[in-house]
Amino acid sequence: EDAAGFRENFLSGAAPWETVTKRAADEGTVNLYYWGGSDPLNIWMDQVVTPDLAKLGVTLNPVRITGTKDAIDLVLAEKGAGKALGAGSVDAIWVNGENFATLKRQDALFGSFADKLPNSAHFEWDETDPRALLNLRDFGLATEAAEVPWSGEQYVCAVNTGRVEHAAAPTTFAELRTYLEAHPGKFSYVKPPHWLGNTFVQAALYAHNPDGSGATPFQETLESLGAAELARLIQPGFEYLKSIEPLLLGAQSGNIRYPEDGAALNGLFLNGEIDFACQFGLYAVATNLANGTFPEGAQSFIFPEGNMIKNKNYLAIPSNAPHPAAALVLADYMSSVAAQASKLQFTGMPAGIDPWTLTTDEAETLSAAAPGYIGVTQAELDANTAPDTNATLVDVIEAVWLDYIERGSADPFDVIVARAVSNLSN
Amino acid sequence: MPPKRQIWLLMQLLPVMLVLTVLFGGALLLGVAQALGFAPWFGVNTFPDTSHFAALWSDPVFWRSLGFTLYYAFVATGLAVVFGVLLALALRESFAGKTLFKYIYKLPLMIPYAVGIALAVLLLGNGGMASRMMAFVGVIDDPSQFPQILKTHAGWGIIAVYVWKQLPFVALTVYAVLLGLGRETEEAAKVLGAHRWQVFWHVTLPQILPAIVSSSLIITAFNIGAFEAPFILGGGFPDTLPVVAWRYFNDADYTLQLRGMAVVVTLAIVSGVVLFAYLGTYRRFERKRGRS
Amino acid sequence: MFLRLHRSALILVAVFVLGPFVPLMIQSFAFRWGWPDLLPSTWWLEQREKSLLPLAWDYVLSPYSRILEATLNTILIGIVVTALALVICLPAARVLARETFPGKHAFEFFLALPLIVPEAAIGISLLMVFIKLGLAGSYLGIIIVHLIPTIPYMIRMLTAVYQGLGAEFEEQAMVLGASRWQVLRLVTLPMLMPGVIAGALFTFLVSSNIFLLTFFMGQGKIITLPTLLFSKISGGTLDASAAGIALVVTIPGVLLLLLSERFIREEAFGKGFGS
Amino acid sequence: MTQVQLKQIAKSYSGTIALSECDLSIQSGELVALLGPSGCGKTTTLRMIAGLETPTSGQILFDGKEVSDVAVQSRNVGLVFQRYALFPHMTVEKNIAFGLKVRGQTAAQITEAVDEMLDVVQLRAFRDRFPAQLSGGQMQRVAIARTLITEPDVLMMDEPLANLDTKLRGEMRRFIRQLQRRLGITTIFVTHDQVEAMELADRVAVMAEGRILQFDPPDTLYQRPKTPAVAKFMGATNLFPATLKRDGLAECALGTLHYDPAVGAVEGQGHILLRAEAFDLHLTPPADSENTFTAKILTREYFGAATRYTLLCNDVQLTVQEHSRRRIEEGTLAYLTIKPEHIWVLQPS
Amino acid sequence: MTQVQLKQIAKSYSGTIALSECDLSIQSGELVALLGPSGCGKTTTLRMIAGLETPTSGQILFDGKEVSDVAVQSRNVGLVFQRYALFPHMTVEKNIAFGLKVRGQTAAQITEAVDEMLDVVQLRAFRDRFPAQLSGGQMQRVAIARTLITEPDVLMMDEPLANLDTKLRGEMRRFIRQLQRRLGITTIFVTHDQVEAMELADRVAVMAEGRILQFDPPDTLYQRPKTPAVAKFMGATNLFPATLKRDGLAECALGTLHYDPAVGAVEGQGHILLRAEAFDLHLTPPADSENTFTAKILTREYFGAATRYTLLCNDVQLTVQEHSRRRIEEGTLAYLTIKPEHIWVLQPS
Ligand SMILES: Nc1ncnc2c1ncn2[C@@H]1O[C@H](COP(=O)(O)OP(=O)(O)OP(=O)(O)O)[C@@H](O)[C@H]1O
Ligand SMILES: Nc1ncnc2c1ncn2[C@@H]1O[C@H](COP(=O)(O)OP(=O)(O)OP(=O)(O)O)[C@@H](O)[C@H]1O
Ligand SMILES: NCCCCNCCCN
Ligand SMILES: [Mg+2]
Ligand SMILES: [Mg+2]
Repeated sequence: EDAAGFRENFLSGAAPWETVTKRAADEGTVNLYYWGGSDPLNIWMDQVVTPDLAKLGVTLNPVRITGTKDAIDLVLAEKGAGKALGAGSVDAIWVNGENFATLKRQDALFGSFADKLPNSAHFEWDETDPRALLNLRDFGLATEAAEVPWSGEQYVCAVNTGRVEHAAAPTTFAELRTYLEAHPGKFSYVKPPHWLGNTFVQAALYAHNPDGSGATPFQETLESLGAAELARLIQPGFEYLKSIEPLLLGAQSGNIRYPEDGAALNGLFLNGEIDFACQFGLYAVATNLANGTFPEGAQSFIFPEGNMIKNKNYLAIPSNAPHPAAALVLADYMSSVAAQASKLQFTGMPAGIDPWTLTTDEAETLSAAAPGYIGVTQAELDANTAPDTNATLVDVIEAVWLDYIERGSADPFDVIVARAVSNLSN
Repeated sequence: MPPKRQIWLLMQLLPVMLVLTVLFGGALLLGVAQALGFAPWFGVNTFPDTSHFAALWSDPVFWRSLGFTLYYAFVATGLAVVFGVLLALALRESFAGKTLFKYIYKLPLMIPYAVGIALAVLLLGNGGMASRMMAFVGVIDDPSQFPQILKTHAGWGIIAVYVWKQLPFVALTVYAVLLGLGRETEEAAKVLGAHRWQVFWHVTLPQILPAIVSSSLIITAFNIGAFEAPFILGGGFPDTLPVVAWRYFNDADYTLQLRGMAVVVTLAIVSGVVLFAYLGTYRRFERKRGRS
Repeated sequence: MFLRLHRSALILVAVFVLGPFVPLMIQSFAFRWGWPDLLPSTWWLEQREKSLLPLAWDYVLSPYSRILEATLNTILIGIVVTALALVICLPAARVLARETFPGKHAFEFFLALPLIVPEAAIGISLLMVFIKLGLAGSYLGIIIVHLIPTIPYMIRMLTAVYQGLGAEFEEQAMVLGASRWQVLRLVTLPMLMPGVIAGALFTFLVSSNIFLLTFFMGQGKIITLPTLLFSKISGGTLDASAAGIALVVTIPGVLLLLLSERFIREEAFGKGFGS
Repeated sequence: MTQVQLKQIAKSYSGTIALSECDLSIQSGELVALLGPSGCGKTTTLRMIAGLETPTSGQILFDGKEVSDVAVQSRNVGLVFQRYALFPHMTVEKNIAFGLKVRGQTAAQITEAVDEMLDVVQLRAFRDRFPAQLSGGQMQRVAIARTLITEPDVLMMDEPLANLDTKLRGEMRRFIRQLQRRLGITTIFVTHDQVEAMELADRVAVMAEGRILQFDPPDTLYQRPKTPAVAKFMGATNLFPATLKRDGLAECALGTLHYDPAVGAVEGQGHILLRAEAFDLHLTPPADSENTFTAKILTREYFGAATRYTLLCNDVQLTVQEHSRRRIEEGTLAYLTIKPEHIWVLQPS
Repeated sequence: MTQVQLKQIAKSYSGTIALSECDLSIQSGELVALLGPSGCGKTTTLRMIAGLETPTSGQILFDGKEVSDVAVQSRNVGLVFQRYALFPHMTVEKNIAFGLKVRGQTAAQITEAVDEMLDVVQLRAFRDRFPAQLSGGQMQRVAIARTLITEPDVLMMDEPLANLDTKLRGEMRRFIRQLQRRLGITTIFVTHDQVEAMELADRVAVMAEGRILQFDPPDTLYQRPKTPAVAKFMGATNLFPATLKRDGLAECALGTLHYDPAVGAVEGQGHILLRAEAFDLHLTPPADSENTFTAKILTREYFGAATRYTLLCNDVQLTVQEHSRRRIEEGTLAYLTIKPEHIWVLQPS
């Protein structure tokens, strides 16, 4: 059976799962491309995923890339070269938002497989249930089951209680500015377009939404929202970001420093160069204390109140995957309770599956694996979550940040936004 | 030359010619073509399209980036040359522990830049060893009070890494030439009544000048094109051109790929122009000196 | 007075070169080492048993660090690149050293050009074509692109070596009755050997130091010591395992240094790059 | 043991003429020197005979057979280079064995031949040394041994002694001379040192600017040069233009001289050659007044064995050399005599 | 025009002794040669006088004044290096001008002096050439001119002629001799060529293994060497151990010889030196039978001006040299005579 026929059969629901596992064993290998910047995750891949998949007859080939876009480039270049399903080199990619959007726009996805996996029952697919949101939409873009959520995440900030009391940590953006006015230079955020930086910016935009409607309008696509409306919505947030720039790390000596990535941020936090570190990582404090990258006094705190962005990470299968069946087996494995629990234990990355779809035992297993919260409670977190921004807006917001904040463009704000929108659309 | 001999000569040159023409020449052509809008692999083919260059060159930030790129390259080269030559001169003397020293000074030459960068991070960062020493002796009590060396546009961190890595190269090259020269001409100058600096200026320096020029040419070229050090240790926006190119290539916006290509091609042109100007000046100087 | 100044200057150079390795070594044994501590507040060994994941040197020496893979890749690529460059450059160096022909200067100039054009320009230009050809992310692809920056070095060293050799030894062997092949095997190659070794070590050094080209062509699939270390420190901070990796990355350089001191006469560099 | 003939051999290097139509016929077993100033084409001649260079025109014959189609490797010639070109990576033994090894001889054969050759050149004790560990004279001997072991038909040496110091040069000259006599190999060597050529060679070819000026035994060349150019190159000092008369009278700046008409009775404008050592110096007027001149001693140069005086005689400077048994001070007035049979006349050209 | 004195000068390089306690006193305006085999310390001596090397012990005096505290630059000496050490990046003119330039002379002064010097060394036409474009003799002359222009008090030359060919060497010798005479500069030159030393120097210091064996005028050294070592180094061939008697009789392997007791009347086991050119060769028995020996001619070597014969006489090999006015074939029986006053005896040591 050729690859195209297999895909046809599987997506139409005609092929039973046994044919998939059988074909996967024949294919033998699965090439998983993922951001290799996290040692715990890499170790988990090698120590847990590889042997587990081997039991299923599939050899995991983990390709650790420094930027997800490398894999997207590869898929698109191969697709452009006429390599179809079965002939490319990427079987699965860890994607979020923008990159998924690119694959979708270029019609480079395998198809709606996620809801047809045996473990798809671990996800809430009911559109009417608001809790299904992160399974159905990735950065606001409909997933159409072309990717499977394999990890959850939440943006959380940590305070170094060795330097600042937990109670003194700001909970709103206004408090943050007040704090910085008293302690100039003791904060910074990761430089957009890194996703950690983008998320901080998004949270600020939600908080300064002139309509007071928080994240809601940011769920719409760029098309439906329009550039002018977007400009109106985000201007106050950007004004705020601009206003704190002179208070950020290094600004006093004329060199404002935005760390390049999470590791850099952690380094600054450990050395007391900054008092707060904001990044994805529900259990980041526990994990980072356990590996020595956070100072001993690190604790999570609620910031920004009501706008702590929560999202999921996904595995996508490209349309020219060389081993489509093996990719499906991998996706199904990643959706299992065992895999999610061990990942949580190794890496502190929250589960991608939805606990309420599980049996009590299974749910128990998951929560037992979690490293635990330090400084915050589950209830506090639940009360302050916000969804991600629509992927089509993220690119614009990124570009606006680069233009307005980094380059310090003097153009009127709506011109900046319009320019960003037009650059992206051609 | 008999034709048989010509063919034999050609056959021996062919492998090198082939590799460099196809790979290197091909890469250059391809780079220019892409910067001019030829990129069918992402569905772009607007060749010939000068808009990418136009957009780049009309942006004042680009020129600042270029300025930083050249600034780091030149300052680092200058320092490496000055200290490298001094080291080479010192190496001619005999001193206790010279054998060991000759191993030590060459170490940076042998290891990747990234190691040098790692060392700079740990030593020179605001949270680094130097800063801690200052805190230890009580000069500062917060990392932010440490004079910023890394992550600034003054670029002392980048320059330090370049110099650390390239000083040995210059020293080794010049020292090797000095070894070949021997001391006789310098002794002759001394006997003729020349004083220390006259000996250096009129006799030693002119003879090591070719080595200085060729080694500084190589390191300047490297510094202009280097990526890791300015990426990790640089002051951020505006970045050096290789970093700018890198950012463009990693942007989700595919049109920026071609802009990145324009950056890279511009970089090659600048590097070529700068180095040819340097070489040309040197040649003219040599010729002038030869004539007068 | 001058002598003492001279001495302290040399000590300064040694400190400048070696000094920074001290914090690197300490960091590699640290668990937590924050400002302003002069020594880690917690050492790796104190936490070793408590951690689920390997820490510091446990990590570096574990398969997860991929350091062995990167080392083997670096060496393998370096050796193949060096061998190829040698084979390609030997005949050309002979011609350049011994013969005059029209356009020789232009040709020599062309050979030096890759020294002037930034790596990024070459790497990025070729990337898409290599992806198309299926060479990206393959050893072959990396080896091919490594030839570009290494050939200029190799050819310069070898030309200098040939120039030093002179034609009379080969002629003498011919007069004594040796065939072309015997001349090459018994006289030319053995006599070139010191220079060939020097050129080879230097080429290997250049290849094993290349970051950008390897990074682009490696596509994350093939890692070498420079790319591995880069990904560890690209954020501008170093944890214990990154420090350990940086130290391990230094080891081949030290070995190369010992080798080169043994096999390369310093004059060889002067011949290759002194003019 | 081969006769070597060059017929109308010419060679030019992309325009510059290195050799123009030379004829040279060397007897089997003869020791011939090519003597001439730098750049006159000596090396080029040897290299063509060896086959390392192809003549632009003309023929080279070994024992009457043309060799232009015979490759270097097959000509069975030996060529010792000026700077020896010993293989620096081989021991003395290996160097000497090289020619036999590439001929595929067995190890036993080679060892035997090498042992013998080491005895010939008296280097038995040095067999395991490398060239860098030898003195100039020893290197020289290795170079010769390495060539001789292949039993070449023609042995050529390019300025074999140029790099040795005076003392060693003398020793090596004697060594080469003896060896060649003993083995009788046709030998051609290049030198620009007239003393060396005369001391060693059976016949000397004096070359200049790509031409062979004269090819004769040393004493003929020295005592009876055909042209003033050869005379000068052979170190002649007292050479004067002269009007020659058939009866043995020559008129030159010095005055009228009697020469032996049997030696060369010609008539016309020629040259007269008075060798410095042919004069006798007297402090008192000699009895026989034929060919006697009074002269004043201008300078005196002491060489150990000989003393050379420069004298002024009838406004002409003369050089006279005699054994250093006495010392005549500068400024002394002396009487010079020369016997007619010691005078050589050069034909009008 | 300076008197140079070395007092108990010694030099060792980290253990190896290059020179051991040498005394040497050179007169103002004298031309002195340091003669000796390779490694005997000649260069070391010059370098110490120049100030390029510091003596391990002893004193160097110029005109009676100690110079150990005077820097190289201020000693006002000239040193011509063996390999010239011309500045390769400067033209002939610039090379010659260098010494004046570093002394801060004006361009006009320099040009004038250089022009003059170019005439002295006859290199006017070559002023704009670089050293690489010159022949050996021309380089040599530039090196000398460059040194002379600074008008050094002491001129030193390290094997100035070693790299030149025979002909050029002769020319350069005469050139140096004339120049030194004309300028009268105290001059010391190094050579390992005995002929060169004798031809050029007023006095020669024969050195061996870091010591000065004898310091005398050339003819004294040649004819009256103090030790067998000096005799051998000066090219003596017929040197025999002999029992000397006070009455002028010497017994050696050759037989009994009469020597002039006035020359050196001693008693005991010494040596007897019979110079090759001191013998007379007769083909018929000579009238006077004092110091006459019969001998057989073994070999004959022809040098042009002279012919050298090796003879066997009472089982002893003798070398005899005479002017090439005749040719005696090998194998001939001949009669040798030597006059008592031509015999030198070396004192028992
Ligand atoms: N390969 C060459 N290319 C061009 N010209 C050459 C070459 N070899 C020799 N010549 C020229 O040919 C002429 C004769 O050269 P050759 O080497 O035979 O001289 P030579 O008599 O051996 O001189 P020397 O005593 O200096 O060795 C010279 O003018 C020389 O410049
Ligand atoms: N820089 C040095 N270090 C160690 N030994 C040296 C040094 N210079 C000279 N010597 C030794 O000192 C001794 C005398 O050397 P010097 O150069 O004076 O000899 P030389 O008479 O000039 O010999 P040559 O005729 O070979 O030039 C030699 O044994 C030499 O090896
Ligand atoms: N651009 C998408 C790359 C995905 C990597 N995300 C890492 C998140 C770690 N919590
Ligand atoms: Mg020659
Ligand atoms: Mg010497």
